[in-house]
Amino acid sequence: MPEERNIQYVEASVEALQEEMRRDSSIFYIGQGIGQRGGNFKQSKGLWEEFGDRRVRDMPISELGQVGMGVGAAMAGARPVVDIVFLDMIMEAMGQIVEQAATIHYTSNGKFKVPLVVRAAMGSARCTGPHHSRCFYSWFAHIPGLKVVLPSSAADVKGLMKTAIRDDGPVIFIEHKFFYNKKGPVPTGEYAIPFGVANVCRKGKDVTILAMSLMVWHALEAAERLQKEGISVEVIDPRTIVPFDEQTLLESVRKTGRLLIVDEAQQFCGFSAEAAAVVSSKAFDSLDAPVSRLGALHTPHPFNPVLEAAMLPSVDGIVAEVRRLVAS
Amino acid sequence: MPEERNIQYVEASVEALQEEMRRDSSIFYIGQGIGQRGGNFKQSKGLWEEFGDRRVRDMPISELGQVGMGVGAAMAGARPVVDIVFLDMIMEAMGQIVEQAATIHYTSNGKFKVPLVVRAAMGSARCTGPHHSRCFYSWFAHIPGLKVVLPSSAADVKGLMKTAIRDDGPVIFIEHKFFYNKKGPVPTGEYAIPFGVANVCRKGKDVTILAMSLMVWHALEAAERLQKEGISVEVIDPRTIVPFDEQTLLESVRKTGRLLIVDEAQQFCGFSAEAAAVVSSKAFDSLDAPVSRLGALHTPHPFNPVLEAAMLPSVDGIVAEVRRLVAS
Amino acid sequence: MQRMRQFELRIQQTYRSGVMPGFIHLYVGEEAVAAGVCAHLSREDYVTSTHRGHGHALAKGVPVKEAFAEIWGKPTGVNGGRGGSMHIYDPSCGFLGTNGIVAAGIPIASGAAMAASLRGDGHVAVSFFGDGAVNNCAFHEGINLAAALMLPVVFVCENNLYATETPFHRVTRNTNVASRAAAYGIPGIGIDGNDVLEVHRVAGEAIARARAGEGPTLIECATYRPLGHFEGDPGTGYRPKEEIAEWKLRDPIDRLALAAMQAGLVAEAELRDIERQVEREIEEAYEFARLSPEADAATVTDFVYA
Amino acid sequence: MQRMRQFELRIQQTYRSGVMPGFIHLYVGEEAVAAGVCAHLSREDYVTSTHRGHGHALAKGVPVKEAFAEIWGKPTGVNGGRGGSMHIYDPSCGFLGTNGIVAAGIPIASGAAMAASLRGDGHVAVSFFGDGAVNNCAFHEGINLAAALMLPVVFVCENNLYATETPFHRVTRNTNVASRAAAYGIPGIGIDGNDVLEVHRVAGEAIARARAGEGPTLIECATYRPLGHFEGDPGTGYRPKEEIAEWKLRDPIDRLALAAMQAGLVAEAELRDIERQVEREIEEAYEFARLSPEADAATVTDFVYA
Ligand SMILES: Cc1ncc(C[n+]2csc(CCOP(=O)(O)OP(=O)(O)O)c2C)c(N)n1
Ligand SMILES: Cc1ncc(C[n+]2csc(CCOP(=O)(O)OP(=O)(O)O)c2C)c(N)n1
Ligand SMILES: [Mg+2]
Ligand SMILES: [Mg+2]
Repeated sequence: MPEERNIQYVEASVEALQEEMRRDSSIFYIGQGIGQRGGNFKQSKGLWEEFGDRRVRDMPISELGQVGMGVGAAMAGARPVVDIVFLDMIMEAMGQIVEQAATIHYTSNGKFKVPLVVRAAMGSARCTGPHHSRCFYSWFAHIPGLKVVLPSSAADVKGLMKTAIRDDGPVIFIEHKFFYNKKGPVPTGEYAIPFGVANVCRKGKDVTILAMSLMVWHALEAAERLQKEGISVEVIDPRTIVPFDEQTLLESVRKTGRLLIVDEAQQFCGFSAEAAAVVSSKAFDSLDAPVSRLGALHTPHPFNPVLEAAMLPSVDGIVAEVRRLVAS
Repeated sequence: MPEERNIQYVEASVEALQEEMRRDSSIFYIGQGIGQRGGNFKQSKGLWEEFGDRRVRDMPISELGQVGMGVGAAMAGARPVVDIVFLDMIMEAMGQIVEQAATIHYTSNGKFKVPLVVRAAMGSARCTGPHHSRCFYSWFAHIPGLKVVLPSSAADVKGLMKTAIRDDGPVIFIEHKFFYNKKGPVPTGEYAIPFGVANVCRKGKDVTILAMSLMVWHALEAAERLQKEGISVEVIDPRTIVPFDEQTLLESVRKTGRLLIVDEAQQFCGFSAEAAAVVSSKAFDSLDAPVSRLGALHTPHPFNPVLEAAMLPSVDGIVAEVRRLVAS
Repeated sequence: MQRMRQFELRIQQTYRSGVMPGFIHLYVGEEAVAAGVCAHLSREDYVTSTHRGHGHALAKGVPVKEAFAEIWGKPTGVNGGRGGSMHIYDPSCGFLGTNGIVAAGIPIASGAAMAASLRGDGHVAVSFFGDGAVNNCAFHEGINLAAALMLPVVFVCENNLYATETPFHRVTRNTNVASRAAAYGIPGIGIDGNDVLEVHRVAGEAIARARAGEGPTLIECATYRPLGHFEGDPGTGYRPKEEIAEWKLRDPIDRLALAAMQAGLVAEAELRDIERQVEREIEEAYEFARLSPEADAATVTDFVYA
Repeated sequence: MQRMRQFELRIQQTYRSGVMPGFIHLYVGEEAVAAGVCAHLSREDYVTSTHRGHGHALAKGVPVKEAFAEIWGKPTGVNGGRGGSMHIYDPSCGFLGTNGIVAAGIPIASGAAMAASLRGDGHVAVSFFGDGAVNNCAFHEGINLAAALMLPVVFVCENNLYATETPFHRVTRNTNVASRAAAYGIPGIGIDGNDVLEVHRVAGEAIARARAGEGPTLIECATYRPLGHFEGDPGTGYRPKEEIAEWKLRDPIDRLALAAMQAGLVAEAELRDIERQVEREIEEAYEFARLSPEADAATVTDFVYA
């Protein structure tokens, strides 16, 4: 085992940026409040002090412009990291992300590369409400050309951020704002985590749970509780949904025969549908029960805490759904 | 049978707009080139002449502004129709569509309604290339609060457009640019087609094909060819994917035991995944073979016609896939 | 202004006690803008607002109790507590919403003005937004559209010099917002946003022009946010102490009170009376919100589709 | 200019013969802008372009043969025929693409300029766009950002009075594009875009300023599109015949030729020589494209992820 420290998720992300920026002077970082302020979530703390205004630059409230600049800079040989802070605001920049960043490598016949990282935080955290909580990562996954990263631990955020920055194509890097100040073990030395390799967070034999980001934690907590009832749950975190590690998931389901997908996003036309479709088709003969999905209710995020809790997948909800699945 | 005429798909759409605008003076229509020009695809022909500049107004290239105006006007008691012309350009307006149009009814606790129709044409037509061909309707379906219409015939476009305009919420109305000048029978009298009612376009017993928009035509052509081989295909067009008529599809699959979903969009995290997930789960015991999906390849739209043809689902491809499905 | 001020100080107090969910942005110190502008508007006129919108909501007529309860996330709130601070909507007074998305209200106001102009009913729309909105897409497209169509709308920029912690001059080379009106061929006027009388006069002219069909105006109100960006931000790390202190001296309520007393229009006792009256009103609103029941989880799926 | 002109007339002819897929927008009549600006650029400088971008591509150095083949969708095209007219990219000459999305190239140019400025290599970016882009989001944010960061970029508006069939004055109250530079605190200059010498002079100054670290400039070139918006649009339904006729008299190539001859700098025969030389070059490009093999369907999934 390599040496580890217990640090915050957000600190791990800053380490990744710092180490990469030291290594490669073509990397720069732009976003609202990521300069002197050190980031709304402290997600750039200390970077401005070290790298200065030229490489760590506060932006006006111009998400489209920021991403557009990222595309141009990437085409011109730099490696920009563009911070959107709240994922919701990326809506303003969808055209630049989809039509330009995602497409230019293909359309130019491989002549241009667009090594751009777009970073943002998603998810609900203490009633962030309808405009600051959305989790629409499936949108990016639907678009050819974008890689989509959903780290769920401090160690993963560091290792995956490094891979994102070194990737030669556009990467949508989505953290969960609820995590940022949570702590977790992070290796001391240099490491990067490859894309497309799922993490089997917990081994089990009765049911497989596929979960992303914050939902991994919920799933692990539910698995712990279910263990006491004698139900053995395997928890898989895909870490990146593009590329998607189908194999690890299929192997698990072939073993357990049952799959629950837990997704903080709405189910309809989302990643939970894709994973369910893939497993239902490719593990057709191994399934002992229909694949089950637990997503957010199909509503916007209500502000009221009671409604918000009712809208989102919960540990209780996961436990109940696994029980039902095992009984069926 | 009501009386019918054979008119163009695009003429049918104009009739719907014209009749509704005559009926209700709160309807207005804005978009680029939909005024005096009569629309890039003739999709507003004659409306400017009849209703004048105040109700049919050319816009600058400001998709975000157009949709934002639509939201405000709808909140203030009008019934705007906003034409984006090429669906691709709606990317510029995603924030207004998702955060405002789709969300305000919910967040205001039902106090505001946003009766807004956003109209656009999707799909490939003779090498329209990467920026003028996309079919990302699944994005809208993923977002709570938006209804999503994909008419596939001249009669449907008229009847569904009327329903869209009369709907009290935001509706994303997506035509296919390849159709616009195709002709089809359209009833003479007044009629509207309700949302959420699938159309069983062809009855069959061996395999069900679910297809949307242009793919309905491909599916029907394939079905015709397969009939000659003795394979009986049922073709279902959902017409609206939100609301989605699950029931009609499930009944069909319970009968045929086999389902192929044909989708002009990419499969990953799209509507084809949702439909496959729903059927795999709810018709678990009726399926004789895994649900099969045939979508666009996971690439941007290449301009070159050979590559473009290779990227999109074709009649040949459907025929081959149905054969495989029936044999399995 | 007293109502806005006391309302927000009570909200602040309640929030600090830890019972309120979410995050809130206070308008304290900028009240002269909302007060001076909204004085010209009827219930049928429209307003779009921002993340810092409590003041706009009250000035436009959202009932105090229901606003308090909304910010607290209570089911008795004007939107059942589903919206909270950044999502306050009230059709009964033409209030088209506070907004979590910077600048998003600008084209929405143009649209409301378009609806009014189509009906020809003489109503206008006003859009409030911060300096942070000025470099955003929606500012550009929303204003240009309103100008091109000569819509009855007034754009009111509350330039408080910062967007979160970012000074305006760091993110643009033209910090004169009023001058940007020229880009759209409409009048632009820069005024002292902490002088309610000046705001009232200039907004009155712009709104009258709009009602008369003479098109939009852009008004830049120079103002300041003496508190932090949101409750929890001390607001001091990125601004010189002197700057904050200086602006506190220009408090719009104190200034109006002083001017009115000096002009002999009002006695100090009368002002105290008003204050106390408002105090009671706010206290009632607080109690109303506090005593409201919790939301019913079963309603969570209501109103997704109209 | 001759190269651009003859190239496009040959493209037009080929397109009309029905063998070319897609749709194309011709730059005929506006060549002075690309020629005058790009004369100042090295292969290491950057250009972003538009849907009407053949001229920009050639002027920036995309090889004629590969450009012709690309527009024809041939695998020998500069992008293997995957892009076509609106998606021509060439890193070997800093050509960041024609673009199917109006105004999208503007912030991309700012970004390229940022990369250059970070390296401190003295290179600049130029963004070409139409009057139709001016009222769009990306114009506003892209230019403001470049100005705020003082980036080495020049924004060149080709104001040909129409966006598709919509006259510029119908969609804005300020048709003076150069004047909009003031909104961003940068210089704005309006010039005759059909006078290549004027374009050359003014662009030279702006590019020199950019290289010297003095920030961006906005240049508005008054020009005209004598042909239709796209091949197939006669271009006459929405414009007065006199307007078209008048602008044809101001053809940039004829004007330069006449001026050069009058100044005694060139003889008519020499001009004919150039024309014929270009004709041969274009004919070769045509033949090159025509004789290219068809694309291989198996390559369709190449280059999705880098
Ligand atoms: C489109 C968008 N981008 C970013 C944010 C995050 N954000 C919320 S408030 C704010 C600053 C707004 O500044 P300004 O408009 O000047 O208003 P002020 O807070 O000063 O009143 C930012 C960046 C947002 N809400 N919307
Ligand atoms: C964002 C966006 N909206 C709409 C279109 C459709 N469109 C293509 S070209 C064009 C007109 C462009 O006019 P202008 O910028 O003046 O360039 P010109 O054609 O006159 O050279 C429009 C509306 C588009 N390509 N992109
Ligand atoms: Mg501000
Ligand atoms: Mg033009």
